[in-house]
Amino acid sequence: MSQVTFVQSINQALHDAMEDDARVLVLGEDVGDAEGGGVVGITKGLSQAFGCERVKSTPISEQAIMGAAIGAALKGFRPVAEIMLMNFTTVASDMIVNHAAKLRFMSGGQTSVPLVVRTMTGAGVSNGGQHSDYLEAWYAHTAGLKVVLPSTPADAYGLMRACIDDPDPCIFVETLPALFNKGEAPVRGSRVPLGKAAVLREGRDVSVIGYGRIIQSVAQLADRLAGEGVSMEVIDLRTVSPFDKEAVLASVRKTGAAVVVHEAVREFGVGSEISSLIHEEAFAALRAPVRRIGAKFAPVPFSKPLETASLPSLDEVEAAVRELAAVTA
Amino acid sequence: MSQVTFVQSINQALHDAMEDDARVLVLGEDVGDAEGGGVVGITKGLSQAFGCERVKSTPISEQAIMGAAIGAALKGFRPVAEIMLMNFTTVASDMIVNHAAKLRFMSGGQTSVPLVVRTMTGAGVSNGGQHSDYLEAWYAHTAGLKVVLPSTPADAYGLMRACIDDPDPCIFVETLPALFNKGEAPVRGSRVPLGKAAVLREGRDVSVIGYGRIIQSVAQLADRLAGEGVSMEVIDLRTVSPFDKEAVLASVRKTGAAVVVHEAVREFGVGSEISSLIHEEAFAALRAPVRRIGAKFAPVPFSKPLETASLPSLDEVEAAVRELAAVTA
Amino acid sequence: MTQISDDLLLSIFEKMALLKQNDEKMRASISSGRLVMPYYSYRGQEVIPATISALLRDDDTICTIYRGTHDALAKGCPVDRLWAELGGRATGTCKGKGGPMHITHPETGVMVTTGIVGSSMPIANGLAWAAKLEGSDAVTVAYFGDGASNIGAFHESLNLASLWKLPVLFVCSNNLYSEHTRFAAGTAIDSVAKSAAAYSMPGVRVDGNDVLAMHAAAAEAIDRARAGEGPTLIEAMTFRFHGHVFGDDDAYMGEGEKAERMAADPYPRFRAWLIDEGHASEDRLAAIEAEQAERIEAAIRFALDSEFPPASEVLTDVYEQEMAR
Amino acid sequence: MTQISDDLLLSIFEKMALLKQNDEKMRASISSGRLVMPYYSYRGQEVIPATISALLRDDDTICTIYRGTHDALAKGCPVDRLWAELGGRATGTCKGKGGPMHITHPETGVMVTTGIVGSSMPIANGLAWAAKLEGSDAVTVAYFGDGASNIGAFHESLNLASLWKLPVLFVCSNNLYSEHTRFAAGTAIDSVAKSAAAYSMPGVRVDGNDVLAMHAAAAEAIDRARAGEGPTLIEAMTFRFHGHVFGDDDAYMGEGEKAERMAADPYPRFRAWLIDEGHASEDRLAAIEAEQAERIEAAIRFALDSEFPPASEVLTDVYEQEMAR
Ligand SMILES: Cc1ncc(C[n+]2csc(CCOP(=O)(O)OP(=O)(O)O)c2C)c(N)n1
Ligand SMILES: Cc1ncc(C[n+]2csc(CCOP(=O)(O)OP(=O)(O)O)c2C)c(N)n1
Ligand SMILES: [Mg+2]
Ligand SMILES: [Mg+2]
Repeated sequence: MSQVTFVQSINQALHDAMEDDARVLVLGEDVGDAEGGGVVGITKGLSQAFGCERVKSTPISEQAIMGAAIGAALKGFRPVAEIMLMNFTTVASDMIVNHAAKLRFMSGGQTSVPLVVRTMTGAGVSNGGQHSDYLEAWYAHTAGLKVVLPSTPADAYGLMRACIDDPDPCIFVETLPALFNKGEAPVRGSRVPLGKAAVLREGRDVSVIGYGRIIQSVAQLADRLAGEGVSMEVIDLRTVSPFDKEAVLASVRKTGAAVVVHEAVREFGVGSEISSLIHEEAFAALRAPVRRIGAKFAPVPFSKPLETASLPSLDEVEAAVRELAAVTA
Repeated sequence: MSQVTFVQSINQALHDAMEDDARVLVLGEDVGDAEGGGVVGITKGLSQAFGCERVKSTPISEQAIMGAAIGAALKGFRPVAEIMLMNFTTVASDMIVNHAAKLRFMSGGQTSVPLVVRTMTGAGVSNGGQHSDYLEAWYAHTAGLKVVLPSTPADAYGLMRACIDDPDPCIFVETLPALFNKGEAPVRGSRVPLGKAAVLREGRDVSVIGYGRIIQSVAQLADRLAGEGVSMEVIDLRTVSPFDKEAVLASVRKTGAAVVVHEAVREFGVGSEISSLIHEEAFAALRAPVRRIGAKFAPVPFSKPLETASLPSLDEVEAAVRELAAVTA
Repeated sequence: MTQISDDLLLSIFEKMALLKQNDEKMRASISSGRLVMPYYSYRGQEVIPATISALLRDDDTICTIYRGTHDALAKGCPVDRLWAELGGRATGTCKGKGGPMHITHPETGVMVTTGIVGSSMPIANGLAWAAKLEGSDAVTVAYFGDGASNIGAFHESLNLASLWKLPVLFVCSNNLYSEHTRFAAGTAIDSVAKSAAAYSMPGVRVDGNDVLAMHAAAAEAIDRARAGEGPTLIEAMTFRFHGHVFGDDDAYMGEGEKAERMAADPYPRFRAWLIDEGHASEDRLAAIEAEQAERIEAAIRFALDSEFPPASEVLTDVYEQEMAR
Repeated sequence: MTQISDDLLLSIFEKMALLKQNDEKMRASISSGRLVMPYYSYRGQEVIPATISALLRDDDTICTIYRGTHDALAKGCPVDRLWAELGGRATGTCKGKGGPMHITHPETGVMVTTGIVGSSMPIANGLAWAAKLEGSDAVTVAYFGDGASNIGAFHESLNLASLWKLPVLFVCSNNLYSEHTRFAAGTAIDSVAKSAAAYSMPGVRVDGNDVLAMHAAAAEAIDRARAGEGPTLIEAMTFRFHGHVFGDDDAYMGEGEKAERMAADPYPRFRAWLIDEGHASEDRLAAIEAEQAERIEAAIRFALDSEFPPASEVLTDVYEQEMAR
């Protein structure tokens, strides 16, 4: 199988979607080829291939970007709007939360907003406090939105295609520090269904549930610990909202123990929802309480040792897994 | 004891704070007396008493309002900035989340932002989808902020005074549909410490943990069920972040069962954090998993029967409490 | 202004008659407890959407605000569905889910009504962009107030519309107040229209209570937009007769100011002018008014006879497919 | 421009020498791997903060942006603490927690450096409001770029500053690009300064690479602000020599454009002018440059000799009092 980066697979997904459906549009800061095709090149070649009316570079005006996308979506277009970094969604969150998410409901189902917000984020590249936050918990708490966070280039392709197909607004979160990581190339036209998790490793003793870059590292940890007789089941949610309850519960009912992990701040994070749900629905099956692992409750620091310390570590995951594996019913 | 409304007690808190400390400022849309002293009158009389330099009506410019508050706070003032409704914080969330919350940390502790954001919200008065959301889970997920949500006029006074005293940015959430409800009058100068819960009712069988208007109704429910031999402990968190873990855990260790309730949407809400924590820290004490009760996962509807159906009900709380009380260890 | 045909004048009058009486009935219904809602009366501002809408086609679209019930009605939103909506009934435009701040009726081009100040403008741009992409010459009207001109979204939207030459009319109803704040207390410039220069966009201030002036400005802006020449900012000077939200205390207004403005009510003024200038007879206008009154009565009956939506509707229309939760 | 004393000219030159060499060292340090950070080089834009800061007092404050290392240095932020910060050291201005996009040094008035486009302006207003409340005549400078003039916060901030007559200088460094987008592709008006009219505020476009022009504009704006006459918008035309972020591909720029601009480097131009006009000797300037070079070398040594902060620092400074979690 050939290997591609996230940049390539997302670019390919946008390209294929625009080719397959003339209603697909792309807009955002610097997305056109005259402006370099995006700051990391994800939209490269699109304006050349599909013209500057369908691929529009915008001013630095996130509210106007989201508004243009919402309006076009209301008329049946399928805009993919880039808000460069996830922290910048805060200047457009009225548009996202009060409008994109709610117009279907508030209109009694007369209108819909089939747009995709593409945004990047993630600590680890010394960008500091205002360029690194994972805010998926906010958008997951917002009824009307769907939130995806792919962990492989192929999933990124398939999820992007599914988000573009979807009749409702989706937030597509790209992991900035992983964008040039490689993985298996996607199959043209493939879709990864929204709301469906992937079981990355099957196991018996402990379920680790998460998403994004870190869940891939967890899968490698599983391989390592398997050699020591600790059997981990690793579940990549892929979609954060709605997340795949069935997959999560089935796994936990089997293993009787779970760790939830993400790179967002732990407190009031997505892990809290998953942990609560597991307890509510699979209490009797649990040998021990669900553990949550996430980033430290602090802004992301610049200095390398601090930035590293702020992130959830594989050591924490390993320690939690070992402890849980050791608990007997 | 004399009775006052929330409007009166918060007005009194602002008045007393401005009188006690010349650094306290008030700003926001229509807050001056020439503009009626606030849309519901919470800032009435303040500009008359303290002048239009310390009490400033602003244009409809939430980013500018928050920016002015942040800048003044950086210089040691104690601004209380009104963002009229909580949904409108979305147009100022960059200022709140990327700046107010982070400047202390990103400056390595050199600067601080001792401001208070006053904002109202709540379903039940037919305001519909864009004027009713409780977004405290977002702000609780943001390191650097504190979030309070008082359930009585006296607590509102004491928490407002504590927020104004506090060296860090606080979000003070007022329950719009309850603003004219009455309660015991506060004592001038009293403070309710941030991060400290109130035990509204002591009980043995089930702990109900929540905040805001609904936790007061739950306290009445406790009185009713006490007559039937169901003993509820009712905990009003008052501060959502940081919330009073010790009080929560002590109660659950005693009762062995808990229900968490709030008016915000249930999914990915504050209740998820509390539920997760209880399981993590008091698993062995639990007879059954923690229940979460919140608003339906939907925008707030306008039509009265739907609006009512979207809110968490006391019946749900009662049912959950009865079920949990019936579970034996 | 000899260019306006009598037909057009009468269609504007018809809309104004509908709007004025509709507002009166709504206020009465609130006072009587028949309707329970926050209501932002537009009384006094009818000329603006009545005149603009008389120049619009069905495929033209609008985005408006909480005060924009008149904008929706003028554009063609059915009165009965509107009343049902405000009554919270399942037969409402939005099945009762939206309410007064979120009237939507895509068939007649009422695409968005928003309760967030400034938010009609960015979305209007998107609707106009869609028309451009479709090769249609449809236009979009973004209605908003004077206070909204101070919020960031105004700036971003006008800049983008100008850059992209979008077929949008930015229509600012300057009623001199935003909630309780005077225009001059919130806006550093003395005319919203002047801001247009900051976006290389034509900007015009007109008497929004004068049909002829409003017509001239709107017609020119619509022509420009249809011809692909881009957006226009229109500042229509007007006044809201019943304060910010119906029932609130308007002590912040000068006594004299309000009385003076109400005495200059644009409705009887236009009505008298139509007769004086020989465009229509008193009988004709009275007949139009009676027709509109009957439409409204029928709408109220329709609304009151309709059922409330079942509680299960809380969880539909959140997504196209209901989610398992 | 005979009003500028030689002392002032030399103090401007001194700042420019510091800034220019500092940028060179930073780029070299990144290329060599000694510093690891996203770096937004300001090379080519030194005249603006050097000239403005030469007119500012210690109690005047600034808010600047990710590209604003020069603004901070010019205002007096110590070079050694800055290098330590960019090296992520505990001795950095922000204990290494902020990094290049968040330089802060309140003692010299560097109150906020932000990475969010447009956000320097609203906070600058608050600092200026504080000065007013304190009865001081201190002023605040909000630095930002041409691209930032398109975001909502710009509009809200200028309007509020004008209404409240705040002592603020809004200084837009128009370097013709925002990231990879040309000024004209993002902004519908041909000059940011012209927008000032929309806020009843004086607006002036100046050659930001010309010390004399820059001085005249800044001096007037500062005088106005100190006298309580309110804010000024200054659009300083300039160019960034090293693209948006150091190391990125600048294919979006015309080859010729960049070469031409770099040939007009304001640093050697000002240096030559000082000598030609007899304000300073070559030796004097060379001595100043050498001094600055030595300061920078010392700063680098200081930074490299400093410790990284302990991991426990992740949880301090989140609140004044660490929270039990
Ligand atoms: C972003 C935001 N801020 C504040 C409000 C509260 N609010 C509702 S209407 C209004 C006044 C708007 O005035 P204007 O734009 O002049 O329109 P008018 O009501 O006069 O028609 C305000 C401040 C809001 N809805 N949205
Ligand atoms: C709200 C927001 N949107 C987008 C960005 C990404 N971004 C960083 S710098 C920049 C360009 C800013 O251009 P300009 O204001 O001209 O300043 P310059 O970089 O040229 O100094 C952009 C788009 C951001 N930091 N913040
Ligand atoms: Mg108004
Ligand atoms: Mg620039």
